[in-house]
Formats: sequence, structure tokens, C-alpha cells
Amino acid sequence: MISLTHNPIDYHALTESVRSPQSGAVVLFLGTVRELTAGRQTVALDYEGYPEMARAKLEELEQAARSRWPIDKVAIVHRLGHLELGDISVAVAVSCPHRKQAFEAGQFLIDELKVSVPIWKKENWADGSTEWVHPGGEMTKGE
Amino acid sequence: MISLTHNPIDYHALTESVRSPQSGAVVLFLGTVRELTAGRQTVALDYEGYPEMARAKLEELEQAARSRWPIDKVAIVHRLGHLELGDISVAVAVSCPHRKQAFEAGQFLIDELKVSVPIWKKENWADGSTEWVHPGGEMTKGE
Amino acid sequence: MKSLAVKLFARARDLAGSPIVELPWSDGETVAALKQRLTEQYPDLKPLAPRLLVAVNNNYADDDCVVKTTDEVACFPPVSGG
Amino acid sequence: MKSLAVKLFARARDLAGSPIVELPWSDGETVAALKQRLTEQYPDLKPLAPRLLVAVNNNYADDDCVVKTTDEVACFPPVSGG
Repeated sequence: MISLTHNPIDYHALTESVRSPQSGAVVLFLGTVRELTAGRQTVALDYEGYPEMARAKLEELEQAARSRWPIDKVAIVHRLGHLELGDISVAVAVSCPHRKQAFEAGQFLIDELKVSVPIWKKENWADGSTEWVHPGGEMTKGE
Repeated sequence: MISLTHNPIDYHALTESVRSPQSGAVVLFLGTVRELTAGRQTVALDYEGYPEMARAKLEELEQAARSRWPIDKVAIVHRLGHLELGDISVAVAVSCPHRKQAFEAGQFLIDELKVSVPIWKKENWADGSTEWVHPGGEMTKGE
Repeated sequence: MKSLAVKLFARARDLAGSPIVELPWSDGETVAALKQRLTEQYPDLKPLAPRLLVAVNNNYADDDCVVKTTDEVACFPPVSGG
Repeated sequence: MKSLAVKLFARARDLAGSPIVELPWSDGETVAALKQRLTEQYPDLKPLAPRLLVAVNNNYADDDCVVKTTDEVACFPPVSGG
């Protein structure tokens, strides 16, 4: 189950959706809005996505993970819009027969999500400035 | 937060207890009662613990993990008593500034829990027999 | 000459001032031509140009990928979700 | 001679038929002596003997660890939680 949402992420429902008696191990990852990034203070993040492509890439990621680990169920949800400190921006839940598989698959999914899924975050710093985050180069002040 | 319980594990509350704006990453692991073990069908598990020592060992594990990763918060709960198929036997939640740390610490905690914390499971097989699980030797029919 | 619709996201959209732009286009031209034409027509995108990514029909496309006016095309900076 | 209380768990308790047993004990004796006396007094434990673990005051104890009658002592098979 892949989704993008502008609402708070219900990771409890997400986790329940991957549980099953076939799988002894469930791993859930939550990404949350952190107060400090490289020593600077964040007050909020704005997430923007390219929804059709983001969903397509997330589906591809699920298939890539399934080809590498004996995954039972996967659920990934990414939030878009304005997020405050501590809010959950992304949740990845995966169930597998054994725990090592579940940890590896969960880490693979969030690692790959961050490099290939077209979603972008804009920092809202405590000093009132904003800044798009674009890995692979220094960050540039937002307009 | 370390605990043993005879009640169903509320992993949602457990996960909430480790979230914080200082930590961008939360990893939750759930161990659940699996239907098939080495091809045999389980209908239930009975977990027994040595509670004082189990709590002491879990506290040691938390300290060992904190000495290796920049952990913000940890919560571990292990259930004891009679568990049905799909029930959660153990939940480990950990928060860290970054995701790699959280995955590594979570996996370390559950891996070590399984080798050092004095808790035992007894299989209730579909054929009506029971069997204590004792790693490190073949399993022996329970009386 | 036909025209190609290009969706822009994040800082690329902010710099160009629009979520979608139209470029003059001949079928057979490539992603490299798209990037060049885009930054010519929207010079404010130049600081971002070396890092701009192009997606054609929901897949990342290399510079030599040929683009048709019927393709769904988007242009954006490196992603930063998660 | 004093006596030592030994808690038993899981299959060890089932085989011995009791969650706690008392062994005759002299201070200065070791974990190795404890295991031997336990299986002498409870022969049903013998199938499990090579894999029995001993904990003294909530820590795993080697065979040469000295046990006093005031120690909290437990004996059990390899753990299988999780």
C-alpha cells in the first residue's frame, strides 16, 4: 500500500496493515521533523511532491524490495504540505518471516525513497528565512 | 523504558514514548507469533520469564546500545504468558537523530535480547503437542 | 513548430515563477535541448541548471533521451523527501 | 550443612517438577558443583544438563564462579525469547 497524504500519518493503522500470522517480524520506520539540522534551528518543513511520478517510483521501490527479500506486506506513506516540529513526514512498514529481512528491507526502502522519489522539502528556519533542500550541492536561499 | 507484561502490547503508546523533536528517525520492531516454524504449524506460544533478571539484562542492553549509538529514547516491552497466532511477543522502539543509527540500534537490541534475556517460549503445535524452544541444540518434546 | 509542456517543481518552479511552462518543440529533440531551451527562456533557472533533473513519463531521463510533445515532462532539482 | 535455594525455569522446572529446589551447600563451592548436585538430586534433568545455564544474582555465571547460600541463584536452559 503506497500513498501520499496531506493529513497526519496514522502509522498505527499502517503498521496493522502489514501484520500477518505468516510474518514473525514487522519493522516500522518513521521520519519526523527534527529541530536541529547542521546546527540550525528548524521551526517547520514544507513538503512538495510530483504525485503521479512519486507514486510510480514508490511502486517500483516496493517491487525492487520484493525481488530481494521475502516480503509479506509493505506500506509506505509520505506526507506533503506544511509540517511542524516532531510531525511524521514518512512512514515505512514492512513484514517478513524473519527479523533480519524486515530490517534490511525497511532500511532499503527508506534509503531509496530519499534518493529516487520526487518529493522536496523546504526548511523554515527559526530566523524566518526559508530554503529548499537539494542534496548534492550546497543549499541555496529560497526566495 | 523497559517492561514485561502479561497484557497485549500497546506498540502505539510505546512508539509515541520515544518520539521527540530532537530525533529525526524512529525505528520500531515487532516480533509476532508466526504460523509456520520450520514447516510445522504453531497454534499458540507460551512465554515464561525470569522477571528480575530479564529486567536487569534489558537495562544492560539499553546501556550497551546507548554506548554505541546516539540514542535519544528507547522502549522495550516483552510479553509473557499465552499468545495466539499473530499476537505481538516483543516490541522495541528507538529514536535517534538519523535513520542509520536507529536501524542499527533497533536491530542490535532485538538480536541481543534473543540471546541474553532469560525468557523462554513453548510451542503449541497444531497436532496438540507442546515443546520448549531451546536454541543451541535440537528441540526436545515437552512433557 | 509545436510546443512542449514542462512541469516544474520545488525551487525550479519558484525560480521560473510558474508550475508549468511551454517550450517551442520539434519532435526528435532531446532532454539536453530541453534543459538548454528552458534556461534560455527562464534565465532565473540558471543557478540551478547544472543540477536540474528531467523526468519523461514518470521516469528519470538522460540527456540523450528523445522527447515528444505528447510526453509527460517534468523538470526539478535533486529530491529531498523522507 | 547449609542449603542453597535454586530457582528453575522453563523445561528445567518442568523436568524437576518444581519452580525452586533446595540443595545442600557449603560456602566456597562453585557453579560446576551446583550443576552436578542438581542433576544427581533431580536425575530427570540429565537430558538438559549439558546445556543448563546458571545465573547468580541476575548475571550469567561460569562453572568456576563461587556460590554462597545468600546468593540469588537460578538454573535454566538457553533462552528463546523475542
